Amino acid sequence: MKRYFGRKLAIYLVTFFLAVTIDWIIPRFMPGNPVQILVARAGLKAESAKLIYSHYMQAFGLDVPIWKQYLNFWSALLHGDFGTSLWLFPQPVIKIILRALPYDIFLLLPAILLSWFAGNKFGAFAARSKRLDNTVLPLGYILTATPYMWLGILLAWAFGIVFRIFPFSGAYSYAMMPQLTWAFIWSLLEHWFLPFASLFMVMFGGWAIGMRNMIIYELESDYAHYLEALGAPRKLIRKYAFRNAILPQITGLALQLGVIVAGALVTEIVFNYPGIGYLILQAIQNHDFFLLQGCFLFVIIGVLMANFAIDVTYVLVDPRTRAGMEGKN
Amino acid sequence: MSLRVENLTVTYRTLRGDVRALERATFGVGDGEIMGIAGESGCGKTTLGTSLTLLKPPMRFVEGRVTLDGEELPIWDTEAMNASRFRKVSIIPQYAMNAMNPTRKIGKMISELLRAKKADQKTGLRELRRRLELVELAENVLTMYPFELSGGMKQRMVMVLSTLLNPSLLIADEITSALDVSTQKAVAEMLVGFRDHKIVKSIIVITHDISILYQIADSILIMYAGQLAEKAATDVIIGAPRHPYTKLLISSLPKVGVKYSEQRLAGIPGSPPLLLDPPQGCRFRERCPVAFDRCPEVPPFVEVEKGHFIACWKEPVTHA
Amino acid sequence: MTETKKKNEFLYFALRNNKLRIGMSVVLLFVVLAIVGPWVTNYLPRQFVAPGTQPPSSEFWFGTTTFGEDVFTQFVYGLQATFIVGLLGGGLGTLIGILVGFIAGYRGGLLDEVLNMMTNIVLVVPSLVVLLIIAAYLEVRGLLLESVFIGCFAWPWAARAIRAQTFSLRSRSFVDLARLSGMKPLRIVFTEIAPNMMSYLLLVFILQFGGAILTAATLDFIGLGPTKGISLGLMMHNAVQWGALILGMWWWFIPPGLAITAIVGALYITNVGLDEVFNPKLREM
Amino acid sequence: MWWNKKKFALFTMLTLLVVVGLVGVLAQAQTFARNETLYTGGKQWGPASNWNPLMTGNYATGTLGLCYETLFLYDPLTDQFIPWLAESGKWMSPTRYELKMRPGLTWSDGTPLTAADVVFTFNLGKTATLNFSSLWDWLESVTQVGNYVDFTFTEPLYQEWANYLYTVPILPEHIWSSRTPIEVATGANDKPVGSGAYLYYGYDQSKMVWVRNDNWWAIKALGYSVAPKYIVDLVNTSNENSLGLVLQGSEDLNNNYLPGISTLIQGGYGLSTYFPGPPYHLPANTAWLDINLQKKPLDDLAFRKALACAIDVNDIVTRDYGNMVEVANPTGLLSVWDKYVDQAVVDKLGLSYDPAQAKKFLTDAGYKDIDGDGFVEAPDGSKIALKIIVPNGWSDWMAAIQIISNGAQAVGINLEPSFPDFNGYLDARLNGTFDLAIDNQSQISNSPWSYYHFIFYDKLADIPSTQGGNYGRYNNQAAFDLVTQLDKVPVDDLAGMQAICSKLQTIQLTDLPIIPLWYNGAWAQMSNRYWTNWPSSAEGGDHYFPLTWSGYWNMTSILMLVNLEPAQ
Repeated sequence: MKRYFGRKLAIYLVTFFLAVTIDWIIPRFMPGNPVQILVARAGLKAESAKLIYSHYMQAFGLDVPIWKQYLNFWSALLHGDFGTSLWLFPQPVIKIILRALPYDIFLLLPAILLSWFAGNKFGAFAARSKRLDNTVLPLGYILTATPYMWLGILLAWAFGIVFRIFPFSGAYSYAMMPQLTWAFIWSLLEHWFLPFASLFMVMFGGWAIGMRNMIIYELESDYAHYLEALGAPRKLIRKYAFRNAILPQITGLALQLGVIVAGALVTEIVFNYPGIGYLILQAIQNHDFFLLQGCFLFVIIGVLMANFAIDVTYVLVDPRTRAGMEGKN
Repeated sequence: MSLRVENLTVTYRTLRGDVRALERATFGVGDGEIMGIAGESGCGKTTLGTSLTLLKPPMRFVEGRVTLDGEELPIWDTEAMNASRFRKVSIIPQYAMNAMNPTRKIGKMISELLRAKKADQKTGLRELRRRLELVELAENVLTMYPFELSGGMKQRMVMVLSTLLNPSLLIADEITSALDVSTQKAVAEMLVGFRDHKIVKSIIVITHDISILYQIADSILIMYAGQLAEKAATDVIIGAPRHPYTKLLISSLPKVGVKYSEQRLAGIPGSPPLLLDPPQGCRFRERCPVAFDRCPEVPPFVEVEKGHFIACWKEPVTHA
Repeated sequence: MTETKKKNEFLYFALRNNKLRIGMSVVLLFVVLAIVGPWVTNYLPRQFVAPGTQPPSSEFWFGTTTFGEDVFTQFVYGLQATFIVGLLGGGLGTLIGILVGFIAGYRGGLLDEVLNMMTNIVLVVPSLVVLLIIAAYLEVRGLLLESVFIGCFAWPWAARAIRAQTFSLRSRSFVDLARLSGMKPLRIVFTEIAPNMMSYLLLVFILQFGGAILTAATLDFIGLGPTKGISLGLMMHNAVQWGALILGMWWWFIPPGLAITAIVGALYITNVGLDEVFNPKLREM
Repeated sequence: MWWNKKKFALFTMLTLLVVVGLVGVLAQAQTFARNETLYTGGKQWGPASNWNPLMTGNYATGTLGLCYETLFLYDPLTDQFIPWLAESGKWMSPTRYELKMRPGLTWSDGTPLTAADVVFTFNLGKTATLNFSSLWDWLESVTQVGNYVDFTFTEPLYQEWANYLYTVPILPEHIWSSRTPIEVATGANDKPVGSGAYLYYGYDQSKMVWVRNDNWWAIKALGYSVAPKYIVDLVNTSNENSLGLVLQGSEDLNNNYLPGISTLIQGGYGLSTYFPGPPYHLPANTAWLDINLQKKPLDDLAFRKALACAIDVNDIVTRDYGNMVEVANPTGLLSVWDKYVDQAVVDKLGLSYDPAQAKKFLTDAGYKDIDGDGFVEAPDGSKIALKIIVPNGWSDWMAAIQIISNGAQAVGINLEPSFPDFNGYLDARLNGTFDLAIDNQSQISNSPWSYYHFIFYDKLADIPSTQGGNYGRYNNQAAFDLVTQLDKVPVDDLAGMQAICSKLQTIQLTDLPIIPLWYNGAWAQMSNRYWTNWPSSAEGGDHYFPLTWSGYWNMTSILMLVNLEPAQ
């Protein structure tokens, strides 16, 4: 047990370390100077620009040797300091990200979990009859093959513009400031629905397919045959097959996380949903290296934590891994 | 006669056409009889076993009649058979090693199975404990997962499970092939034990290994290429076989206990016919040393002496 | 069964597998469109050829953009880009996957440990975000570069799967034989193991192909695709950029997305079909 | 059983999340009544992040103009200085400027706004690095004399000074005096205390909200009152979104470049622009072609002339912009500076689209196609392959340079469009590694000096850090001196200015360091659904700039608010 998790943790730590390093390296060794951009946007008089340029250079600690910058970067990180945003100067990156984070949780967790449960249930259901299978299978494949943004665009167009059922931009009405009132909560949900739906649908397809294939394999396995030979009702056999097929689906969830993040990113862009994905786009368009770094780190941390959570769940639900590990220590 | 099989013909559906794996099999198994079925791999013995328990696509039921204890088994109807499976007919499959759901505690699985079969839980589980002793398994295996058991333990566990509802017929398919010699013996004797304790009426033992049958079987049925060749009491088959194939089979055994299927039949030139479209008549005839012009007709499986059946035109009785 | 027999058998089932038939024909349809298209249209993708915002007509089959570019032209050129990325990105991804998988799976030991670690790391990192960051700092981005980057981050799962396969094949008798006959490990891998995994590798490649297309589309949509030329993702990007939804210019954003969905979906279905062909257990009788 | 546990966990999770989501954004309750709220958009490309009027171009919409104010307003359309916080100001001697403050001014916290605050503000430029710090190179002292402020100069730069009069925000001493120079220069200054017509209300990711200041000094002093109770400035998320908001009338004033607006104005969306027809918008700045004079063959005048004649700006205006912009005068001076254009010079030296002429320039200078690839080679036989760059994604400009390179290729110049990322574009320009680039960095102002100061920026070495302009590295001391001279001409000496401008134009048109192309518009789409009486070119209409961009409130946009009326 210990060994297993120790191993996993090691991997995650190394990953984190590398990620942070990459994250730090890229902006510094790529062309273009953030401060130039900041000054460029300020539209200053030439005479003053020169002074302000050097002022910013040290304000962002870009005037010290590279290796020192790297160390500073780490020590700052460990103090929860992600630097200052260029795009939203002079706000601290961490503040901007924390403001966006709730929206991501609010959007992603339900989308991921619900699609996972629903998809698995549905896939198992589909595996029952040939007819169902033939209708569901193509549908599922089409859904998984749909680019997140395209589905988003279609939904926004259909329900936001053509039928005008749902708003398709922002997290709540422009006419409101955040507040604990039913009107506001309703507005939140209204704006939440379309992005949620497009994420949900694409993922749903994937899980349904996955489960369907898994079940088919399971129903072909020996224990299934044996139960049949003992005249066990299909219900029981399916139950077992489903339980066993779920396990790989849990690992699948871990493997999918990266893709899901990407999906969330573009979905937020399509719907101007103020999560981290949307921040990333803004950071890119406004060349806010520091914000971009911050977002990337948050995504990494999120993904790593999710992975670890999944590892734990897996161990909890699959007796084999558990026993295997007890054997180890 | 507890089991009666008449003209049972079963084929395998493939895109290339039907494989005639079992041809008009007719035989019986008496109360308390342990009958072995032997033959080269692909001779149809497993097909016979499965068609008696779980006959489903790609297997196809062509014709025939199976009665057990006087009443007919609807083996052609996968659903209707469910009632009889486990209760009347049960099987210990070849793959006993991984016949149990890997992610379920064994005890839990069994009770779930019993509940699903609407069998009485209490007595069922009490019986289960008793039988575990019988096969020398500690009771705590019920709280274990299959992968925590050794091969032999799994094997025995499956034996207990398959016979839990006292089926009148038990089919044991290659149960020993996966085990080492010492356990083989033990497992084989347990089979006999089942019979002696009246847990099961009669047993069909399908195997490669005639030596096992020599130990436990009352009678042996020899099959070749989907057809029945010869059936007789064990000592007769070993001592005085009459069907040319049986003769070659037995003689080609250097000594009892060798699984002949591993070596090509030294004495017999050629190899078994493909069953996609088998030759007319006796399927052994190309390889048969004594084949003659009558052989292209299918020889009937007739009783030449009490309890001794043979399908061969060389037998005087068949001429009559 | 002998090799040739097997091959015939695969062909035999392949021709009778509906999933395979449908999938392949859809993909081929678009391939043909991508090849023929540029000859059919007499404009360039970024050329201003007409008054803007024209709905589909006999002259402009897919209408025109706000700036009066011909959508059909962009579409067919975009298809080309899509297939190129799929081929290069997917190919590279598969290649790396194969190398890592084979080496890790065959050599085992420390090398395996290291490669495994590597795989897990790249697996965990949300590749798209890394791609974004890299792309964000490149002044000029080309199709080739994009494909390479995509390939460099797509391989891990392939490597994992192939490693597992190699592992199981390694212990097979014919491999032992080769080893005993003193064959060099690399040769064993490529003469003994690889051929026995061809079908599997093909499946991997197809999935990588589809994956690369989706990733590229995402990058392009965010506006970090090639700074030159056109692609389906970029078309959607522009459509959204310039208010195609509000202005109801459906002809601008429907075709590109539809094409991607169709191609990738078809690839997946082809994949299932092939799986059934190679894997008798799944064949329908 | 983990199954059901998980299900349960999921739902508790969800409920929990809703709460978290709310707590994460918790604040006071309120919705804005539509009929008393003005929705604007187009300046802010991200949530408001600072309210420091000294951080030019970076502060939240209206920080300077709605909240903080300047001494004067400047009206480019009439070239008038409108007294604002100052009641009047005049040059008492060539080196002494006297300012008379308006009586009865107050800050939004009630403290009176006096000459002392003005003195304090200008002195800040000494201690902190601010946009007007360089003022102190030639300003000697600022002193308060009762209600007056005295500025004494070592060497007055009249043009620049006039510019400061309407660009320097006056800050409350009692709040800012306690701040460190760094804070002053780069502090966020949230909850700003100003003197203007609006007060800080709040902001979130999608908007900045100002609420009317009912004790605004101008109500009594000038009888002005601003109609909208709230001004909600929406963050630009995408053109898609802006366009949607404008067409649905949920955004009243939008200052984005929205392609195809010309068709939408007739589209019955109740939209209007400053001009009812082309060019629809007032000009805000000039887009010209930067030419890197350090590179061959661009250093050759003849080649540049050929280039100038090869560009069909009309085509860009009509096809790319749908007539939303106008062709620039060869001098590049905005129409508000017409009086400084020496037409004689322009007629004599000005070049316009003329492919034949372009070819002639080339052949005369010895450029001809040797290898028959359709493109000319340099006289020394070397191949010519040039790139023209604009930032990737700036679609209107991308379209423009395509048209430009088509034109160039038509006369045999091998010119390819290229769309580097904004970084690359900026970098290439600052470090002079580009061939050709579009540039429009010099905004409208009170004096053509600012324009010439930009295109003839003289500190070539400092360009990368100062971004002062002249990215083509044009080096001509004569021109530089003229610009400095121009700066020293008193604002009221029109003749003097014209004389120098004419010289500068002669140099510019003979040397062609840049090629002016078109005037970028002061993009403004106005919806009449909830608010009317927008600025317009109509007789008797308000001739103001309808812009929320930084630096325009104090160029009459604030007056637009004064005259706005709610629609019935």
